[in-house]
Amino acid sequence: MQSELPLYPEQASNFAPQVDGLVLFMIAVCAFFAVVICAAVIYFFFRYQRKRPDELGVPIHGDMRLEIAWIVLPFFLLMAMFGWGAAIYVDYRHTPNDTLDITVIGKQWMWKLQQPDGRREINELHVPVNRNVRLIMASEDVIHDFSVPAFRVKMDVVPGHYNTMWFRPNKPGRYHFFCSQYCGTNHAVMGGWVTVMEQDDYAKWLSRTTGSEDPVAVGQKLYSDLACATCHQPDGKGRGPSYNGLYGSHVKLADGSTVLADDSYLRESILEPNAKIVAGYQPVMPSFQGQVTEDQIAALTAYIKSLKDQAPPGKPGAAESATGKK
Amino acid sequence: MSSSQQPPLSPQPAAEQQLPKEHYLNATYGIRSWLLTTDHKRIAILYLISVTFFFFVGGIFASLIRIHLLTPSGYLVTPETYNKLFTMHGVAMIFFFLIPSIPAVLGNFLIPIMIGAKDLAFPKINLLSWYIYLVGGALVLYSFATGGLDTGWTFYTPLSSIYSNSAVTPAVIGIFINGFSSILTGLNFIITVHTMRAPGMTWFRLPLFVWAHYATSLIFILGTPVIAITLLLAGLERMFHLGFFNPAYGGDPILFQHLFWFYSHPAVYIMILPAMGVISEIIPTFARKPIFGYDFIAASSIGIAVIGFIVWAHHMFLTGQSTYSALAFSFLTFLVAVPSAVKVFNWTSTLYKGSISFDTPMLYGLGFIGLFTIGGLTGLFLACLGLDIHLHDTYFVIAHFHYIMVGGAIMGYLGGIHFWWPKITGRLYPEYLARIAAITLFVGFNLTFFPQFILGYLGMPRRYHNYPPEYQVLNVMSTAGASILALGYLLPMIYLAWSMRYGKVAGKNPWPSTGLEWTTDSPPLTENFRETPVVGWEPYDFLHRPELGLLGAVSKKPVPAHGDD
Amino acid sequence: MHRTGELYGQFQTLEQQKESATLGMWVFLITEILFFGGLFLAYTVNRHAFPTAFGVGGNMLDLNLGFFNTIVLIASSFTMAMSVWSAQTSRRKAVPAWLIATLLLGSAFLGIKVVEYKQKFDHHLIPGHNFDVTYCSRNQVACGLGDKEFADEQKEIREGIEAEKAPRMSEEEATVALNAHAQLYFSLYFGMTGLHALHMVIGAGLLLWLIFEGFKGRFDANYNTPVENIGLYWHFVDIVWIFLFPLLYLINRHLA
Amino acid sequence: MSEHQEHIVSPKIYLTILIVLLIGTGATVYAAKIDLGRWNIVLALTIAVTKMTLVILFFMHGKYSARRTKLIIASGFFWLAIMLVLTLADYTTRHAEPSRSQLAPVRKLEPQPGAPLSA
Repeated sequence: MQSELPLYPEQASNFAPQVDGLVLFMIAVCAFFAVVICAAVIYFFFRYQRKRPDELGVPIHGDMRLEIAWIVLPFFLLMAMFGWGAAIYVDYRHTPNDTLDITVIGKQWMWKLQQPDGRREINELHVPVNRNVRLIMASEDVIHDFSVPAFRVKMDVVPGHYNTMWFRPNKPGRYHFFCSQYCGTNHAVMGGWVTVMEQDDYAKWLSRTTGSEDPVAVGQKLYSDLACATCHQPDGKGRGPSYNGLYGSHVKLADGSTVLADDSYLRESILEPNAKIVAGYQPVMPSFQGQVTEDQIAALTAYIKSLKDQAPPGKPGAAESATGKK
Repeated sequence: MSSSQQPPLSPQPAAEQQLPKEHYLNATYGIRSWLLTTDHKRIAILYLISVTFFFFVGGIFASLIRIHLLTPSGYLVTPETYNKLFTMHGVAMIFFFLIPSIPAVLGNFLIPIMIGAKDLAFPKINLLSWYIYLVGGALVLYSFATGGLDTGWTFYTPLSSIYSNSAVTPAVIGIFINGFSSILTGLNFIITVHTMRAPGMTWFRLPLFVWAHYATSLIFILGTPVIAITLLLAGLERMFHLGFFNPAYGGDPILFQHLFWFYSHPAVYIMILPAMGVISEIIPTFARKPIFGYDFIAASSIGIAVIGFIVWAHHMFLTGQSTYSALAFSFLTFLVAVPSAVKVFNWTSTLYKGSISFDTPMLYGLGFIGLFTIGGLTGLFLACLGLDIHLHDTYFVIAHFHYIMVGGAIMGYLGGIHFWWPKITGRLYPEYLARIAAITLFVGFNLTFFPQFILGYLGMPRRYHNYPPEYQVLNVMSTAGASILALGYLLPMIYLAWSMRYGKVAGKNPWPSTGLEWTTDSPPLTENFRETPVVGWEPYDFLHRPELGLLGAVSKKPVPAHGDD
Repeated sequence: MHRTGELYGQFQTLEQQKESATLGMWVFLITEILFFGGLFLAYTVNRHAFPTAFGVGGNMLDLNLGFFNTIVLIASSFTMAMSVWSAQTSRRKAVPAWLIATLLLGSAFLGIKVVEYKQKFDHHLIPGHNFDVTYCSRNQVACGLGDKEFADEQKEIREGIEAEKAPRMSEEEATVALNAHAQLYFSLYFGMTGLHALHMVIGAGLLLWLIFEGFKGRFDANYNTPVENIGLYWHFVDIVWIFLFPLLYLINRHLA
Repeated sequence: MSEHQEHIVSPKIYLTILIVLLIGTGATVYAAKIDLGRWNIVLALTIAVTKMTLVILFFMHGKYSARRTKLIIASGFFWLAIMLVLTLADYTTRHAEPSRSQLAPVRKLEPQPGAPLSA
């Protein structure tokens, strides 16, 4: 466990010790210079206090040897820093051959991640410990950035480019990942957790099925785990309609027709979100086909059902003007 | 500190001194005489008022940001509003306060006087550039008021050109227009320094303040047009669906960043170089000895301006630029540290065997050295490829550039304002209050921004309206520091305003200092000098200036003026 | 307005004043170099990425009009230079005459530019929702093409689509790609020529003022700084076009 | 400062330059119609640079300007070169990436493992 006021993040990948080592070197060099300069300033300040108002300083114009010394010496130190940093950077950029490839797609404001076997996650990444992992990243809209401080890795995700990065997690646990490149309104919530698992656990997780629990509770958890909450906010102000009072109501669609919000409508909306667009909203929801099991759809439906007595928010038109104004 | 027997060590207005009968402030009266003035000193005052306005606009945004970040889930505003706050903070502070601050206020006021000219080469263009600044500023304020701006001050496409719903267009046009204000100011300074120097004012007798501004002007004229065209292209994408960087057409958002940083990295030097110039004036004055290594400080200003142009892509190590290019830019970035280090070493050495006083400008000057040293050294962490991957876009970056821009540029600006306040207004500010303010600022600043280095290393990304709870302690410290800092900024506003009317009359040369600006009246005449001065002394030479009344000064045969160029 | 050759207060001598003004103009032109430089950089990067689409786009411009415009602009540079010469040699009457010639040539350039823009509009080549690079290969009459031109156009587009085709790309996708990339070309075309034209318009305004002053006989051997400096500006605008012409019109003519 | 004495260029020179520029324009169009492969662009730019140089030297009196003015002109081009060269250095050394032209306009950004992510 880390202390109340940690000074560096956990070291959980092959890069972390390298980066921390270089940082210690840099801190040592820089602190040396900072201390020398500040000490000199303070010492001179008190040592050469003005004694009388018309006193004159000793006119010294300069010293070529000193000038050369403080040009050349820092230059070599700087080159040492550059060389060390460059060496680590080349490691970052030189991906090994035996990587586990994860596909990462950033979009405003969620991450879609896909395991090599096709299993998909949203804002969650599960990786096995001590395996080289490569992220192949693309963006659907603006520039994002995938960053895991505990691994000391970070890379921009640029539309029109595939950027890649790799790392080898070496400590099981759960670590934050963030979007580090400012990407609009919900930039700060566009993050999640990397779970580093023992290799056996990872294999088990890949073939996992959901356990039996109260479907409403499971659904509620999915609602937040799958980041439904990002858009389908209860107050209807998000980019998708609210679930409150949805079940059993008649929903007005963008093409002017109306549909009864029953189980099959909900199922279709999860798997093929663009088939029926609610009036006042944009077709922006990604499909969850293949990401949720039938059990999970049932759980989500159960959760939405449980909200049917909640008061629905105001007109969707209001929500549109909050998000869709030009 | 001073013993009771001796006269005070601080500036002592000669008894019964009066303001000169006629000076630039009372030469003419009425609002027209100000708004249509071509006097560089009055234009400097106009700039002083307008940049102060923008400083407080940006400052209010900053305070709201810090209050909001008191708790992990955000304390004050919605995410949308928070994004607008930090964007508008950046835009107001960078484009409308920091970039014009020292050049347009102090540079405008002092450069002609320092080189013995009656005015800048193009006084009307000088006035025009203030009006351009106002138009640009008005458009940006309009954008703030009608929907705000939420793209970040960096305006990265395609967020700014396609996805943002805020008032990007007027802001981009405002900054585009404001660019011409910078260009014209830089042009004016360059031509003035080339053609308007008084007899005897050779290049190597120029005050280092002028050298620094010459270097700054190079960046103004060579860099600003590029940001102008870049933002224009982003604006055209937004307004007319043209595509230059639009990925939907196959365009490359990284190209925008190349163009943007080609200006915006040198722009950092626009902010810091003039402050370095101010410090190079303050330190010899209050150490009462020639500056150590004049040639090296002058050359390092030009060196910073030139090398500063070839380091820009260090803002883009993580965008997917080529590894080779990243290596080259990292190397060049380390090089630019050399001239900066040269300056710091020379200033420190100037203190050696000086006769050092505690006066407010000197406190700012010494504070500057400390803060700039920390800011500069932490810049090395970011220049270092291996570390930048972890530190990029975290609070470490925020802390680093605030140490440079607030700890460096604003400390230099305030130091300069205090140093030349007697020249600008003819009156002294209340010394003890000013020292308290300087120390408050120093303490508040460090408390605000030092914790952010640690936050950054822990991985807290910038531009986050909420954050994981483990970052809270440091954020609270930072906010506490910011409240002290805010107090420190209000204080000078109050006593400087007070002193304009009630301050003691300063006289020509209260410190005393050696520059040409101190040989004329305080405040100066509209045409600066009664007759064109002839410069017969070396810069920062106290020893051979007996007229300054210092103990042991000797006169020396004036060196004949030879007018090389 | 200051009177002819008056010494402004901030200067010591007339030479210093003239020198400052000329130097100032040159420094301003430096900023213009970098201003257009940003555009040229954007052009280079995108052309490097999409040579096919840029070739196709370039061939859709009207070479004859572009060629003619280049000649017009070069000629206007010559007349401008002559007006400077007339001022320097105190031929007071000749100054406005040469200036008027310059203005007329400049206006001719802008007029032709308008014709070209109109043509691009008719051909659906304005970037945006209606942009369709294949429009003229499908609409012979609307584009006013002769049979041979129409066949060339179709061949051009066909070859372009073929060249855009990456592995596993369908015909349709390649067309979409060509259409997208051609929009980059036309965005740059309008951005670059538009900003150039804007500079021409500003230059024309300055010329008008010069002509007005020239008729008063203001400019002679003693006082000709405005003519000279606006001349410098005009020549600069000419230089920009000297680069725009081959870069925009002549990318791929050998394939046509 | 007397070295800055105004130099008057004779109309004959102007006329010569005009003719050379017109010939250059013709040449550039002519050259463009011949297939020279990658040398087309090189030739076109060489002609353009030559024309520009003539305009600067004679029409703009660059040849007769003070050294300081020449330095200013040169520095402008030098900075332009910095911008172009260093930026293009990035673009020309990105070997490892798939070419942008394969990706961009087709909005299916997902690489292939498994089925596509969004419907």
